[in-house]
Amino acid sequence: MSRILHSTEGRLALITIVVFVLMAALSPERFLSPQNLTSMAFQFPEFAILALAVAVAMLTGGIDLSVVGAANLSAVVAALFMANVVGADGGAGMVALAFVMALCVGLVAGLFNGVLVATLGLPPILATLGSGLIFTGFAIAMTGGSAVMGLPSAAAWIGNGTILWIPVPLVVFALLAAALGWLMSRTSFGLKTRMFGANPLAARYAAMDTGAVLIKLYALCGMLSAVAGFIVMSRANSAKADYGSSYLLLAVLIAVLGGVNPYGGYGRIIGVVLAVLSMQFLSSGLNLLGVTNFAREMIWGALLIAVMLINTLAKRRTS
Amino acid sequence: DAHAKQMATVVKIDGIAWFNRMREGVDEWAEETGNNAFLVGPAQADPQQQVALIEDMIAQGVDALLVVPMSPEAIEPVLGRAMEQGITVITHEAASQQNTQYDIEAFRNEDFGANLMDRLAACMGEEGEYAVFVGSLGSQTHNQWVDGAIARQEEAYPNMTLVGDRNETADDQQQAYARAQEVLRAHPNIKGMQGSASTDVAGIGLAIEERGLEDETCVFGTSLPSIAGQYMETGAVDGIGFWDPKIAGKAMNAVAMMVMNGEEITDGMDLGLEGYGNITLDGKVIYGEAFVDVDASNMADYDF
Amino acid sequence: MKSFDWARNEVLVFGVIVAFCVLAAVSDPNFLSIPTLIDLMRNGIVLGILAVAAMVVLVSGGIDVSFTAVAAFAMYTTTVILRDVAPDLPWPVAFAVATAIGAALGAINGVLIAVFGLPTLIVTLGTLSVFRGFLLTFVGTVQISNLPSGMRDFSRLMMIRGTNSDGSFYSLPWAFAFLVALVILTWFILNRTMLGRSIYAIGGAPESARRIGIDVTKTQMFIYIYVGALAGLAGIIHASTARIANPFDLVGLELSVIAAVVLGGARLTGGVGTLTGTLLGVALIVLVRNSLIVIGIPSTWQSVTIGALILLGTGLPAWQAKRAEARAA
Amino acid sequence: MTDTSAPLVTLEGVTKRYAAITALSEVDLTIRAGEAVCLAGENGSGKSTLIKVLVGVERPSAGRILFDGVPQTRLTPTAATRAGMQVIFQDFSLFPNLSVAENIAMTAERATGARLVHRRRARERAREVLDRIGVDLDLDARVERLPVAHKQLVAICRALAADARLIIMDEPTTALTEREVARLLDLIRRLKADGVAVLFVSHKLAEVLEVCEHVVVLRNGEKVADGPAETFDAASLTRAMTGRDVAETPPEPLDPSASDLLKVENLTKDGAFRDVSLTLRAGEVLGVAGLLGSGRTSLAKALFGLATPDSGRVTLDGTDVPLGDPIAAAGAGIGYVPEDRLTEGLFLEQSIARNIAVGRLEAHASGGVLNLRDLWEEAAEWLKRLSVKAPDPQAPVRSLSGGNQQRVVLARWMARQPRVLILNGPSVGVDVGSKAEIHAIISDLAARGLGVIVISDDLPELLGTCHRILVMKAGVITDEVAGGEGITEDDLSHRLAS
Ligand SMILES: Nc1ncnc2c1ncn2[C@@H]1O[C@H](COP(=O)(O)OP(=O)(O)OP(=O)(O)O)[C@@H](O)[C@H]1O
Ligand SMILES: Nc1ncnc2c1ncn2[C@@H]1O[C@H](COP(=O)(O)OP(=O)(O)OP(=O)(O)O)[C@@H](O)[C@H]1O
Ligand SMILES: [Mg+2]
Ligand SMILES: [Mg+2]
Repeated sequence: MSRILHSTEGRLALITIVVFVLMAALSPERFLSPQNLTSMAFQFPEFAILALAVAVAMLTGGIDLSVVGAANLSAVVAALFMANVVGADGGAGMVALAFVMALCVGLVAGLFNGVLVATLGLPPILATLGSGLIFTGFAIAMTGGSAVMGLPSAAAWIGNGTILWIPVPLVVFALLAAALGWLMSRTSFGLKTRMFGANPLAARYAAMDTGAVLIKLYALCGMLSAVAGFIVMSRANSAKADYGSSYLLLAVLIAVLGGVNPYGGYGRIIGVVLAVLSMQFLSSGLNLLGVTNFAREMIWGALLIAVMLINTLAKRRTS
Repeated sequence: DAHAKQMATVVKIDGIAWFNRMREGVDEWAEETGNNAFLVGPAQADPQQQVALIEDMIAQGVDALLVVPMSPEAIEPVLGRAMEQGITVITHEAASQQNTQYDIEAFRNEDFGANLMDRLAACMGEEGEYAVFVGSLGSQTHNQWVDGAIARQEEAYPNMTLVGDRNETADDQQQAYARAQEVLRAHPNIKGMQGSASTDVAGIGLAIEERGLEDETCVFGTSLPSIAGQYMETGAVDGIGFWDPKIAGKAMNAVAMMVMNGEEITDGMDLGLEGYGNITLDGKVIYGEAFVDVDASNMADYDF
Repeated sequence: MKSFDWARNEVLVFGVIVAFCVLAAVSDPNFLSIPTLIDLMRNGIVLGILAVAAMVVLVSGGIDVSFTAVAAFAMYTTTVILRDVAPDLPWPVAFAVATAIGAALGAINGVLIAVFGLPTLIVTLGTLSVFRGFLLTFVGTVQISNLPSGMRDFSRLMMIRGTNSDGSFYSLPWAFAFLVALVILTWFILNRTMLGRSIYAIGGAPESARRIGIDVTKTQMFIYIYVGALAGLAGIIHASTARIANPFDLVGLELSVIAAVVLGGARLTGGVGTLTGTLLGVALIVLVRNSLIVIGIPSTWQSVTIGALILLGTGLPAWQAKRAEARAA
Repeated sequence: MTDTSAPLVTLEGVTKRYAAITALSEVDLTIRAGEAVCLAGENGSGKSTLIKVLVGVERPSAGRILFDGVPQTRLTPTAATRAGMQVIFQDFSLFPNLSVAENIAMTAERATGARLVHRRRARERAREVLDRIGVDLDLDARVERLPVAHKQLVAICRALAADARLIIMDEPTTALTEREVARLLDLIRRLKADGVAVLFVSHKLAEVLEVCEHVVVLRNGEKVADGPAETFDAASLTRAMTGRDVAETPPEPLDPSASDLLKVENLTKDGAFRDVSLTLRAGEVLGVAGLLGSGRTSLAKALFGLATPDSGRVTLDGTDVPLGDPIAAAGAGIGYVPEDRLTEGLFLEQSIARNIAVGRLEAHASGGVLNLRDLWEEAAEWLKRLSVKAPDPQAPVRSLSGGNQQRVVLARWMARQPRVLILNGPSVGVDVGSKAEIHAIISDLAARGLGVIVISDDLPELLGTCHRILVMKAGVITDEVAGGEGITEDDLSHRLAS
C-alpha cells in the first residue's frame, strides 16, 4: 500500500477510486446505472485523446496548444470531402478514405508545428498558440464559419457505434493510450522523446537526432488531434471550426493532473488515463447531483492544485 | 408524486440573463404543473459541452429533453439516441433540427429580421449606409435575421446600402464595441447598424455614445432591456426586439407535456401563452408570434 | 543596456507596427487620424495593464495564466458588493476594493508558488479554474449593466475631448491615465528599487539569488500580490469603461496577453523583459485586432492573420537567435 | 562584544545530515584574518556542504559556528554577508541577465539596506573594485556574454565590493587556464596582504600548496588532516584525501607504424579558429593546450559537427566527414565528451542505464522496439568495466559523484565503439583518485587503436596522458610538442603564455 502511495500514479489511482466510490455512494442507483456508465464511456474519449496529445508534447518540455484547432481543421476537411464529394449515401470505404484524409491534415498540421519548434526554434507555447489560430482560421475560411453537414450515415459509427456493447470511441481511446504507452516506454523514439525533454542540450551532445524526434513528435500530436477531431465530427454528425473549444484547457489540466511534468522529462500515459477517468467521474457525478457546471470547473482546478500539493509534500517528506 | 415527469431544459450556456429569464419560466411551469422541470446549461459556450450534458441527462433517465442548441447539427446524434430511448425531445431556436419532435420558434426568423429592418429604415428615413453584426458567422439564427433584414431592405428600401461584410462579434460586448469603432472609422457616413447577439447593440451603443452620434445614427438589434436599457435611455440605441425567453421556456415544457400525454399539436392552436395564441405549424416547427418591440418608451415594462 | 540586441524584438515589433500603419493608411487615408489613435489607446488600456502584470511574472521566471480570472473575479465581486451594500460610494472606493480583492487572490497564487514551491504554470492553471468557478458558482453569473453610480461616473471622466471634422466627438477616458501611472510605477519598481532588481535577479538565476540572501519567497509573494492587484484594477477599469460587469469577460485573453509580452522581447525563461517592449507588443496586437477591416482582411481570415503575426513576431527573433548561436558555437 | 584576538571564523563539531547521508561529521575549523586556508577532499567529501553551512545556506544538524568569537544562532545568508563572509561558488552564482556593474554591486548594495537603487553609487563601487584588482571590464556588458574567466573576475569583484573579510572560493580554478590561475593566485596573495582571509577549495594540489598557509582535508565528511601547508607535499596530501597512493601511468609509446586516422585540413571558422590542420593516428592521444577563448572548444565542436566551419575539410580514414552535423560525425565514428557534464553531458534525473544507452538506442532496438533487458545488461557491463561505483544501473545518474558521472559519459561513447574520441576537460571537477582512473581509461582506449584528442587546462594531465600536444593561440595552432618525458610543465606553460 505505502509503495503504491509513493508513486504519483499510485496516488492518482487512489484518488480516481475515491472519486468513483464517492460518486457511487452519493447517487448509487443513477451513477452505477448502465446508461450512466455507457454515457461516460461515450463522453470522455474525445478530450481524452487531445489530453494524450498534449501530454506527449509536454514530455519534451513543450506543449501543443493547437490540438483543438488541428482537430477541427482535420474534421472540416474530412467532412467537406464526405459532404461534397461522397454524399450522404457513401459507404464505409469512403468514410475510411475521409479518415485517412483527416489523418493527413493532422499530420501536416503537426509537421508545421514541428518545423516551427525544431527548425525555427520558436518556443512551443507560442508556436502552437499561433498555429492553433491559423488552423482554426483555415477551418473558418473553408466553411465560412458554419457547420459542414450531410455526412454519410456510415460516418456515425466511429463516434456512436459499439463493439460488443463497448462504445467505439472508448475502444479507439484505449487502443491509442495503450499504443502510446508502449511507444513512449518501449521504443527508442519514446525514450529519446523523454531524454530530450529531460535535457535538450545533452541530447544534442549525445548525437541524438533531436530535430527529427521533435518533428515526429509534433506530427504524432497532430495525428492524435485528427483522430479526436474525427470522433467529435462523428458524434456531432457535422464538423465546425469551433467545436470543442473548451477542450484545450481541459486537456492541459488533465495532462498535468496525470503527473506529466510540463517542463519535460517525466510523465506516464497511465497517469493521463487515470486523470481522465477521475475528471469524467467527477463531472458526470456532479451533473447527476445537479451541481452547476461552474462548480465543476472549480472542483477540477482545486483537484489539480491538491494533487500537486500532495505530490510536492510527499516528495519533501521522502527527501 | 409518481406521475411527476422529469423534464430537463438544456440551454446553450448557464448563468446569462437570457437563460436565467428562461429558468423563471421553467420554474414557474414546474410550480404550476407539479412536474419536476429544471434548467441546466454548460459552463462554457461549446457545443461539445452541451452534448456531454445532454448525455448525462439521458443517463439520469429524464422523461423529456428540452434543448436550446448551441449548434443544432452537433446535437443531432445525441438527440437521436434520446428519442430512441423514448425520451420526448423538444427544441427551441433550431428550425432545421431533424431529431426533435417539435421545434418551437417564437417567430419566423426572416420575419423578425425584416421587422428590425423596417424599424431601422423608419428611423433612418429610408436612406443611407448601414452595417450588420452577427454573434458568429456560424450562427444560423443570427444569419437568418440578417438575411431577412437585408432581403427586406433590398426589396423595400432602395436608397439604403449595406456596407462591409457581416461583422462578427463572438457574442462579446467588447468585440462588438471594437467592431463598431472600426465600422465608424471606415464608414464615416454610416447611418444605421443592426445587431444580432444580445450584447451587440450594447457594444455599438457605447461606441456611438463616445462619439456623440446618438442622434445621427440608428441602432436596432436583438437584445434585452437589462443589457441595452442604458443605451436606449441616451438614444445611442434606438430600439431592440426580442422574444420573452420565460414564455419560450414555458412553451417548450407545455408542448413536451402535450406530446407525452399524446395530445396532437395542430396549426392555429392556442398554447395558452402570450404570443403563442395562434401558432403556425410547418412540418414539426411551431411558429409563434411572440416578438416584442421595445424602445425607450416602453422599456420600463420589461424588468429582465 | 546599450547593447543593440536587447532592442531586437522591440525594433522588429516597431517595424511591423509601422508597416501595418502604412498599409492601413494606403487603403484608407482616414486611418492616420486622431480618432483612430484614440480608439486604439482606449482599446489598449485593459490589455496594457494586464500585459504589464504578465511581464512582471515572466521577468521573475514564472508564468501566470490566472490573471484574467483574477481580473474578472475582482471586477464582478466589487460591482456586486457595491450594488448590494453601498451603491453611492465614489469610484475610488470601488477601485480600492477591486485592487484589494485582486491582491488577495494574487496572494493565494503567491502562497502556493512561493511557500509550497509549486510550478507557476500548474498553480495558475488550477487557480484560473478555481477563481472562475468560484465566481460563477457563488458570486453570480448575470451581467450587471446598471453599474453603481461611482463606476458610471468614472466612465464619463474624459482626459481628452475633441470634435472630428464631421461633428462627432472623440475622447480619451481618464482610465488611460491609470495605464500610464501603472507603467511608471512598475518601471520604477523594476528599475529603481532593490525589490525590482531582485525580481530580475530571481528570473535570471534563482539559486544565485537565494545565495546572496535575496528572500525569494518574499519577493515571489510580492510579485503575485502585485500582479493580482494590477489585474483587479484592470478588471474594474474594464467594467467601468465598458459600462457592464460581465463575469464571463476577460477569461480567455491570457494567452494573447502573454503572446504580446513575448512579442515585445520578454523571455519565457525569465530574467529579460522591458516595459517598452511590452507596450509595443500590446500596441501591435491591439492595432491588428482592430484594423483588419480597414486593410481589407475579411473577418473569416482574422484568426489566420493574428496567428501568423504571432508566429512571425516570435519566429524571427527565435530564428535569429538560433543562427547566432550556431555561429558562436 | 567582539574579541579582536578571536579567530575570524570558528567551526566547532559541525555536523550536517541529509536523511541517511552524513555530509559533515563533527568538523572543527579555524580561520584567522589574512590567512589562506585550503579545504581539500575528494568528490563528495563534504567541501561544498561545509561552505553552505558556513554561510547560512544550510543549517547544521549539530555544532556551533562562531564569527569573531561570537556564536551564531540561526545563521542566514544575509547575516553571513553582513559578517563579511563571501562565497564564490563553483558556478559563480552570477545573474546572467544583469550587467557587470549590477552583478558586482548587488550584494553590497543590498547590505546597505537601501530600498532604492543608487545607480551611480553602484557603478562607482564596481569601478573601484575593478581598479583595485587591476582589471578592465565593460560595466554595462551583460554577464551572460562574458567569457568564463571574466565571469569569475566579476564574482570575485562582487565579493570584494561587499567588503568581504573572508572570501570562500569553491574550486575556483577549474574553469581557468594556467595564466588565469596564476593571476588568481596572485590576487589571493594581495587580498591576504589586505587582511582578507581566504578559504580555498581545490583539487589541484600544486596550487593549494602554493598559496595556502593551512590545509584541511576532508574525507567522507570527516576531517582527516589539518596542518600547516609546509607539512604536506603532493603525495601526502593525495594520501590524506584518498586514503591510498595514486600513481599515474604514462601512455604506451605510439606504434610507429600506426596509420593516419583523422585528418583535418585548413579548417576555418570565422572568429573562432583559423586554418587548422592536424593529423591524428590510430592509437594516438593528442593533447590540445591553449588559453581560454583560444578556440579549442570551438574546434572540438566543429569536429563533432556541433558547429559549422566556414571552410576546410575533415576526413576519417580517407572518407569525408560531413561538417556541421553531429549525427553524421557520430555515425562516422567521432565521439565527444563535453566540458560541462551537468548541462551538456548528462540527463541527471534519468537512470544510469539510459544515460549510457542514449547514444546508441538503435543498437538496442529492433524495428524501433527496445530490448530493455539488453540495454540494462550492457549498462551494467560498462559500469563494471569502468569500475563505476553505482548502486544500480536503474538509479538516477544524479546520485553519482562527479568522477563516476564522468565515467558514465565515457561509457556512453565507448559503447558506440568510436574511432576517434574527443575529451574536453576529462577530469574537470573530478577527484584525484578518479582522475587517475580516467587517465588509465584514456590510455586503454589508445591501446585499442582509438585516436583520442584531449583538451585540458591541466598541463600535468596533458603531459601525463598525451603522445603529442598542440598549442593553440587565438584560434591558430602555433606549436606542437611531444608529450611524456620530453617537456616540463613550466616549459609548456611558458609556450602557452608567451
Ligand atoms: N541536498 C543534499 N541532499 C542529500 N545529500 C546531499 C545534499 N547535498 C550534498 N549531499 C551529499 O553530501 C555529500 C557531500 O557533498 P558535497 O557537495 O559537500 O561534496 P564536495 O566535497 O563539495 O564534492 P565535489 O568535489 O564533487 O564538489 C555527498 O555525498 C552528497 O551526495
Ligand atoms: N579571436 C577571437 N575573437 C572573437 N571571439 C573569439 C576569438 N577567439 C575565440 N572567440 C570566441 O570565444 C569563445 C570561446 O572560444 P572556445 O570555447 O573555443 O575557447 P576554448 O579555449 O576552447 O575554451 P575552453 O578553455 O573553455 O575550452 C568562442 O565563442 C569563440 O567564438
Ligand atoms: Mg440614435
Ligand atoms: Mg563541491
